[in-house]
Amino acid sequence: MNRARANRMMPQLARLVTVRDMAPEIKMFGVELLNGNGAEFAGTRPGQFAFISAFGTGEAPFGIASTPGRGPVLEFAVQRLGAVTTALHELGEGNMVGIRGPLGNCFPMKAFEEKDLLVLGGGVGGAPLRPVLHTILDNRADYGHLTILWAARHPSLLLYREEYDDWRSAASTELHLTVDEPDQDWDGDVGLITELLQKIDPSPRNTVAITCGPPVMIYYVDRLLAEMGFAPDQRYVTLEARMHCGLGQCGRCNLGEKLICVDGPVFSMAEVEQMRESYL
Amino acid sequence: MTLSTEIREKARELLASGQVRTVIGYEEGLRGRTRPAFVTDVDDVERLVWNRACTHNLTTYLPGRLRPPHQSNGAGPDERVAIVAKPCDSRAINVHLAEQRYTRDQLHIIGVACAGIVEGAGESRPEKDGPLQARCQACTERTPVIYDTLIGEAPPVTEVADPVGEKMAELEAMTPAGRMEFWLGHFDRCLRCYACRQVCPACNCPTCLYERDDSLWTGMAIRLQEKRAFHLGRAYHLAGRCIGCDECERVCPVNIPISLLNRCLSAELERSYGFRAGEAPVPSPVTTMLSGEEG
Amino acid sequence: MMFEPRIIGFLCTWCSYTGADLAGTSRLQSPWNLRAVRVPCSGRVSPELIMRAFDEGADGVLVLGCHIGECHYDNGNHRTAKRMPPLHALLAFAGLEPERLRLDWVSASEGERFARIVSEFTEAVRELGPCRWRRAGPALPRPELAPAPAERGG
Amino acid sequence: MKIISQGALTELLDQVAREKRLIAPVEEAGTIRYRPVGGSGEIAFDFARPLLSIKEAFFPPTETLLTIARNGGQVTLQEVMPEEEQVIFGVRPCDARGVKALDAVFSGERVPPDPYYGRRRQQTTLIGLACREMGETCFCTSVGGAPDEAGNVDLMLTEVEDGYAVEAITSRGESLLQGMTLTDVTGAPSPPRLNDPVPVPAAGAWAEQFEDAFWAALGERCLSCRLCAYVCPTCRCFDVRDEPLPAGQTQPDPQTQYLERVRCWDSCTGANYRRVAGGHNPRAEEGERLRNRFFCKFDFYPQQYGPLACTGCGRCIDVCPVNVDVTEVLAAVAAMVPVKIPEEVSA
Repeated sequence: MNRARANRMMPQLARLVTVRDMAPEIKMFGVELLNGNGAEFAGTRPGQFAFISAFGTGEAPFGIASTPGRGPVLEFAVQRLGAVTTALHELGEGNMVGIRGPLGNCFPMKAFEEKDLLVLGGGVGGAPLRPVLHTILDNRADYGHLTILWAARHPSLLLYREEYDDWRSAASTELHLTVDEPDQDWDGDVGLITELLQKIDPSPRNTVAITCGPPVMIYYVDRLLAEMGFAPDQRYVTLEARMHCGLGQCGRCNLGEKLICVDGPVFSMAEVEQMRESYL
Repeated sequence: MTLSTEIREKARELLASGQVRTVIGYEEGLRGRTRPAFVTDVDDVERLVWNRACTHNLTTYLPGRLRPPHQSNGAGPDERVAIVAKPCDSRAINVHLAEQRYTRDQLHIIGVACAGIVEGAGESRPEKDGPLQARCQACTERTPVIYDTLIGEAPPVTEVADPVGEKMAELEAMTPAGRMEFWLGHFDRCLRCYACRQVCPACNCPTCLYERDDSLWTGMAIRLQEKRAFHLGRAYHLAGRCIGCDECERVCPVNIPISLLNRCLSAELERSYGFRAGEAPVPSPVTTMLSGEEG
Repeated sequence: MMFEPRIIGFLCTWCSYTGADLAGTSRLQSPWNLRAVRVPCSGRVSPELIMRAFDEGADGVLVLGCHIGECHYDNGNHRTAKRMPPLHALLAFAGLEPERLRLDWVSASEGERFARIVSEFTEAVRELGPCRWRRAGPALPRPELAPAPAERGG
Repeated sequence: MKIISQGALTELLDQVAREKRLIAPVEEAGTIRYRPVGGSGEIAFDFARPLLSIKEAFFPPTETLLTIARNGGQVTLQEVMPEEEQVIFGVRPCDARGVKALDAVFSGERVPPDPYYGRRRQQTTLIGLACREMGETCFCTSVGGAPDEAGNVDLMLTEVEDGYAVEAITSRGESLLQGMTLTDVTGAPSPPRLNDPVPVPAAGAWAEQFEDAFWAALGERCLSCRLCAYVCPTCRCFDVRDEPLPAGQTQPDPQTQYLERVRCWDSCTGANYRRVAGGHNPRAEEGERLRNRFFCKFDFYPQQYGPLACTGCGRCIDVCPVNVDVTEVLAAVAAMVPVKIPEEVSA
């Protein structure tokens, strides 16, 4: 992890290098740390998150959607929903923000090697999974077959559409898209990601499933995966909750005795099933 | 038959006949403290009591539990509730009805003729026949203004004192600067714990103006300016709606005389509009239209 | 140096704001202390706005609307007329001199009345002196502003 | 034991008040609060237990983490670190134990330490004052404490007939005593009168009670105010937000907006504690929130950070408007799971 700076609540100053509309109410922010602090994020691993400060409003946690291997710029997908996200959406390229991180644990990519992988992303929940996909694609030989199920409520809400061709053309990789309600020129699957999962019906043998999306989607996808024979330790999720420190101090993000910000956000379902409190 | 047994019988009858699903009353808690009780089971009615320490205004639990008129389209179980109400509490029910928090038919009011609640009620081991609370010393109507069943008869009002009124006179005699320091001294101790707001039957906004995530009206800081804005703003929002049960002052851990703020506005409403909150299910004049002749 | 009160004026756009315009166009002298806030109707001025103005350091708040019966929205000024007395009572009770808050009616044709009310009110507040209502929080160290790379506009 | 006379103590306190910031129990509108005092004259010596614990001296209700200057896209930050030496007099053993529990979160090894809390802990000297007897709602002996426990302060005082028995626990305590005239007396202070202990189920034993209907029933009367967490010596939930600098602070340069990042107390019993942007609230019911509060104190916190997060001070019992009583909760959970009455409970 990065060197223990004295004050982990102090944000690092950073500049918005790219601000791009990805979908209605969702923007992609490319952030570069100033004063040479970029090194702190060199060790970022898939699944970690960071706090972005919209100075004047506050800070909020966002999954890091970029992979260190692919350049110094940190990318986040920010959906306009609350006070901080609304303030962030008003910022343009060149504006300064604050960054605190990288925080939390990460996906055990080492443990996934030689295994087949099933990645299920729902709406803006796809952003934290993107570094997982990039890591697999950049070291394709280390991993087995990759099945990507990507869902959204509407075709315009599907994230990273410009990367679908790279994903499809990668070796031994299949990409399936589904939307709740299609628009006129949608010819792919229609329906919930659980219906798509039943249709694809991947075998649980030597496979790890990774899910991220709205809590209700995680719940039903996970229940279906269990019925399909995926053992709890074959199913990974990344959870989110209201957070105010990301350092295990403010007590806000607890699920039972587990703190999502330090014990997570990535959990295997074996751990989640031990938690008495539900993430819903 | 003591008042307690009368209440228990009534509760048993209402629950057994299925007229109500819950009876909200008082029970004896630990350390001799009286506290709110929610009885749904017939053989639990023995828990219900009535004594001189039944200080809580139970009507504060009603808006969250009953359905407003525009939603009573029969969907979902009909949650009829019975509630034990003192005369001051019953006025809060009128305020709720005036503001359409719920429909009258969902409620069975067990009105209790009240002989006054003692100082120190709600604390450990209260003195059951000690001096009366300030609101009770000044109280003249000992019978609830609205009820379905009346328990006990109103004891005659012997002597009436008005400690709050005396304090008001004292304050009015001070200079504006003197009053400002008086209030800033009290507000400085406030913790912004919101016990005064949560205990108040008239305070039922979904998100309080002074607790918004975007700090639109007051910041989150527990500082003097924010505290005063909260207390004055809340007092104003209770103009013509506060029924003077003074529970806010009882629960305040730092003893801020909140009843004075409410009394200032209720006196003003009575002076300007001859309006007393809760007398009848009529909304506060401040929140309604000017009637024709008041040009 | 004479005390110059900071007056916040909530002017209803249909009557008082137009009246203020008229006062200006007919060269009527009225003190500059009034910071005018244009509102669609005096009914828009909620008590929280007025309390916030005093919290932020106003020495006086003037609310001007249409005369009763002339309101563009029929009853906006009725509501203001009903809200003001309780607010006056509460603020006075909390320690604010009542003369620092005033509600009055000015129609679009009464430029002269507008100028008179504003100067009357400004003098009344000037006489009361600075308003000690606002209580600043703790003094906090402020960051020295790094020299902005681009030269700031004039 | 060594005795310091009342006169010598007041003299010591006056001298401390001259050099550093002395915080001591002060009577205020019928309540006792820890407040900075100019001299020993303002101190209320015969107090039972102040309304708030000394937590507020280390983790204040409102704290500025940093100030922000924003000018167009340009931002500069300025860390705001507490800078004041302080001495706290009249620290009850339950409060001192509370600070020990907070140390596990803010200066522990399991999570990154908090420099603001750490700085204040460094700069503060604690003068403990033992209790002569346990109050109506006290149960410190049931959670490993004692009315005369001296371990967590720098200097411990225990009232005796002609003054206070004094015991320096740390070097700081010793330095306070330099040059003080102490008389040496044989014997020891009389032990305080104890209440009978309350059963406290061990951390691991709470798990099965999570789904019990007890919590929903308990939550029915809860008003979701924040009192129990604010008076608690060990509650440390907080909220962080940026806000304009307090009024009257703005810099003459109109182009620049000055703000502060504020950290404030919060309580898991508050209705919106877990509400996320968009409105979803995983803990919408009062019962769920109260359950989290008691589980955190006796089950989660010990597993996350080590110590029990309850010092048995009884403040939450006294202030709760509707008598949600932690000893009643403990007895109810104990009834659900067999537990031995703690004769000797490890710290």
